[in-house]
Amino acid sequence: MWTKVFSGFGYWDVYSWIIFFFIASGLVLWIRSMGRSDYKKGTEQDEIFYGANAVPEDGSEIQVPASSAYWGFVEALKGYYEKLAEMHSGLTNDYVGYMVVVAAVLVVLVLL
Amino acid sequence: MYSLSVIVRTICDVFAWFLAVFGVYVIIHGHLTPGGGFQGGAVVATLFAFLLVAYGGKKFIPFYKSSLFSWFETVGLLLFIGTGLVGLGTTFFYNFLAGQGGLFGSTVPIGPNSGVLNSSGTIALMNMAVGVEVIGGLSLILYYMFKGIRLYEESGSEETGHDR
Amino acid sequence: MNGVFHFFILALITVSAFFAIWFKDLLSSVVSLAVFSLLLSLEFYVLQAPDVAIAEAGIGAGLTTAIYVIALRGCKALKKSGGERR
Amino acid sequence: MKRQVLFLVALIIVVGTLWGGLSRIHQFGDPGAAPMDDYYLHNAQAERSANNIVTSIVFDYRGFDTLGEAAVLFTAVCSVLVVFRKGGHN
Amino acid sequence: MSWHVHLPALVIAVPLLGAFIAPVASMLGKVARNFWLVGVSALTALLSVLLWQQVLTSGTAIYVMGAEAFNLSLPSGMSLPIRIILEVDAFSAFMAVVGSIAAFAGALFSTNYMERFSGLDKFAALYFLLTTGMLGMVLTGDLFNFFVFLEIASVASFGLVAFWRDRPEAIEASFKYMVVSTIGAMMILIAIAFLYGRYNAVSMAAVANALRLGYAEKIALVFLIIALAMKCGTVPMHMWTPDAYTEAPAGVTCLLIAVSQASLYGLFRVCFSIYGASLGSAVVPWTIIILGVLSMFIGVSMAVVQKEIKRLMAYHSVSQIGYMLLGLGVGLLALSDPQAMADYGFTAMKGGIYHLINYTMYKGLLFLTAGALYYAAGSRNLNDLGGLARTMPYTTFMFVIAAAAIAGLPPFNGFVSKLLIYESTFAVYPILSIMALVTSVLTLASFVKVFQTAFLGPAKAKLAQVKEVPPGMLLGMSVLTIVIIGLTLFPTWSLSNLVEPAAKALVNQAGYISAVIGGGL
Amino acid sequence: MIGNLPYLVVGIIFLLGLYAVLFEKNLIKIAIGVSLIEASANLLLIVLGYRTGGSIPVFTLAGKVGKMVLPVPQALTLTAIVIGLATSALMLSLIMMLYKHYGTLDVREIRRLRG
Repeated sequence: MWTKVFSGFGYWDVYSWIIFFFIASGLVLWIRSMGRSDYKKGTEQDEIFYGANAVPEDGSEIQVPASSAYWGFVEALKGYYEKLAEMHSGLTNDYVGYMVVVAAVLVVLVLL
Repeated sequence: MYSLSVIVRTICDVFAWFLAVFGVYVIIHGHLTPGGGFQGGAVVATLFAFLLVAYGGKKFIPFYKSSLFSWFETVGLLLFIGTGLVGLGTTFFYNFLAGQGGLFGSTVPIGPNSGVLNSSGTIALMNMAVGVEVIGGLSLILYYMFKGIRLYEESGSEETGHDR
Repeated sequence: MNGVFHFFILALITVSAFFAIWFKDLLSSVVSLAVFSLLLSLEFYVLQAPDVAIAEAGIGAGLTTAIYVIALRGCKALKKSGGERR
Repeated sequence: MKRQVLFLVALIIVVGTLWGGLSRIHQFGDPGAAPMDDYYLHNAQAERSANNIVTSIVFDYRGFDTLGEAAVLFTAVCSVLVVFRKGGHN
Repeated sequence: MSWHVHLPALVIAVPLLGAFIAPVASMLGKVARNFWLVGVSALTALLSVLLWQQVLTSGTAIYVMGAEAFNLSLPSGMSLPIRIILEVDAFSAFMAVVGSIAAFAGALFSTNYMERFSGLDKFAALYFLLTTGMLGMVLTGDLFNFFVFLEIASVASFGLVAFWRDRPEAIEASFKYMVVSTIGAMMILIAIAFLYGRYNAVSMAAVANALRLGYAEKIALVFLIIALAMKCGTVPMHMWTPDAYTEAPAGVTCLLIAVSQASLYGLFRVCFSIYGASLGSAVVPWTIIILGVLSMFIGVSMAVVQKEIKRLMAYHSVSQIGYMLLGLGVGLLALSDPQAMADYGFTAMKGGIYHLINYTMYKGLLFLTAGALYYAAGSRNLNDLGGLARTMPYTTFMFVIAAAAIAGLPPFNGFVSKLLIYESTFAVYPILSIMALVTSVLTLASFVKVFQTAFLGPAKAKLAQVKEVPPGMLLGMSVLTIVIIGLTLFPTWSLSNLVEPAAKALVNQAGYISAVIGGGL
Repeated sequence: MIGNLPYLVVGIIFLLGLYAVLFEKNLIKIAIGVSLIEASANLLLIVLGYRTGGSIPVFTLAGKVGKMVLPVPQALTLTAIVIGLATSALMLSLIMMLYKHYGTLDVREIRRLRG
């Protein structure tokens, strides 16, 4: 009983989740074991297929760099990110200034 | 900074002693007259600033023993917190000496009076501890900031840390 | 009499604080700040706080000024006007 | 440039309301009833036998603050030493 | 009188003494210094756990500095305390436990991590001072003492952020943090002066007892909220956070997280215990909620596009602060309404406080793993990393656990606290809950990016020589991993023993006041 | 005669200090602004503790017991002054190091960390 968390709307139980997880992973392993068994290590079967070209030695030549990840996401929200980049200007004056602006807004709101 | 003229240096020599004596006076009489460990320590540290200005860095830096003053700092702090910890028999920072006779244990008459030097218990002790600490700390700040000016000329002391 | 003196000190404090910001020459600013600290310690004395007055005179006017001058010396800007890029 | 104007307006609002609050704390020179301070003024000399009440507050009644203050000074010394330390690898 | 009554003072005094002795201990050599660093941190953690246990069994602990008896707070005929009081209720003790565990893990990690630097005696002293400042902030019951400890923590963190002083960025980050933080501290001092001038008291309980909301009190409230919200890094005052967290050494960043939590503690102590029911209008709770939502969203959207690993994580910590502000802000909104409090407010507060401990643990662990990567691979840029899972299996394992916890994947502890926050805020305004969910998804997305680029993929030729990090660093990381797994496996235990007493203590303003003012001495 | 003038002076010094931090582009000027803000907080504490006609709270220098200024703000200010010195010293050290690394005191050129 002491594994359940009641949130007032429902509950969460770690152990039933973990049991469910093991059952599911058992199923997955079972399905996997039904695959082909004529795979052999060390033959050409486990070589990387690289569009019929020679596979590059250094990994950095075939990896997508981190700065390209989520390129579409950033491109779609370009206006938003430009605003954010402008806000993070790196000026010490601005860092203090935003604090003063928030203080001014809050002072006006609280005093009203 | 270059050293100033011989007149300034002579005047500084004389005034240095007055400043030192005044600082120590302020520290020791902290519980009787305005002042105390911080103020007295600051006055003595101002003396070092004077010496630095009058004699210039070339003469001041060899004269100043930085290890001695970092010991001053550590000893002052340990004496301070130690005095607090000794009171732990009752509570942390308990004034276990006041009014008990003996060291700093005299009582003073109530109301305006000229004061008794041997009174106030741990207050006087802590005043001295803090005074020693402040002398050490502030003069170390001055010394290291002054030496920091020369950091431009020195090279080969860069640390690359984790960057390859 | 005391009131006039007090008023005078307060006015001088404001003026010296203003000049500490206004001067373009950094050394003048720092000296103005030292004057400001000294006047502030006088004000503390007028307000019957000699303990704080001694501390402010020793720390604010003495040591802080020394540290500022050392920093200016360290930045090799002691004689140069630092505020021309305002 | 727009940002500067915004900051200036905010600065004026903050300092204006600050000044309004300052003048509403109490009249200058008239703190009214001050139970904590009067306790010190009346009893500190008898309890701790120090003539300077400020010192007896600094080192006894609020001695823990002073320990913190000494620690701040120690911290500043350490930090300055760290910034200007002699470099080189161990 | 057993020594247990001295625990609140000892928790602060032990690391402070450790700091004062650290330069002396360092003279004895490297082993002595490391032993001192780890030993004193472990002792502090042990003492704070003992303190927490004592508070749970025997109620709020009061410790009066320098009085004849530890609990003699009021001299005869006085209605307010005249000495500095340490007032440790369940929330403070909880914070002390969280912070000191993070400090212990960071100290273990730093023994190996820092060995490429000089000046380590000062490092040990500053590390202890930062710990002291954090513990003092959460344990004290005196406003001015809070300010002093805040300054100790701030000045120590300036020194530690600038520790690698040959890196221009480190000095720059430290300077920016310093300017912003010092002005915040001065705002706190001015607010304390306001409260002192009105009520002639600096003790939190005495001020709370006398407080009637007027013009001056409102100004003081605004100043306190702004300064403390800045110190814990909420948007739009968060600009110093990525700089400082990135440039500090990794072990220190783990502790800086705990320090920002101490500022959050101060914010909620001010809102709940000092102002409390007299807060009146809903402006302040809504301000906190809006700041929280802004922090969540802007923090995470900045994090998605970062390519430096520690900076990415620092933006995540901005976004995670938002969850706590949201949870506790909803609790503050429901404070004056018992029905709403029972319906959703208390659950939200439980979620916020549970998220606080979870956040400190997994964010500390994430920064430690980032430090381990930096130590081993010599770069923080994600573009330069790749394929490290083969050479650093333990680090990878711990990173995966921490990343899953921060993204709120079940069954990890982050999921439980986020669940509590979602469900309770959904009852107030569904839009808040939706924003929190979106934030969670984006968090997962950005950590998938980190995991994919740094750990998976083919190994790079440059990184062929990379080895697993030394055992001290692994130990430091595994401390936090064990805590995370413990919190994951026993959520009910931690909720009912750690979180609920803390939430109850935070709501109970009358109890906080009467522990000092009313009832028995 | 004086009225609430000291409060006004506190406000003005705070304004000047914050103005310097917000709009000055020189690092030393920013440090001066921070010092001014610290001074305004100290002055506020002392002003709050003043009692008209009160004497120094030190018995050695005479004075009547009932007519003394409040001692607590003085103790708090003493602490705040030393903290102010500590922060100024550290801030100026950082400025010196910044000048060493960047070769300028202009805050607009010290922004390698952004975005």
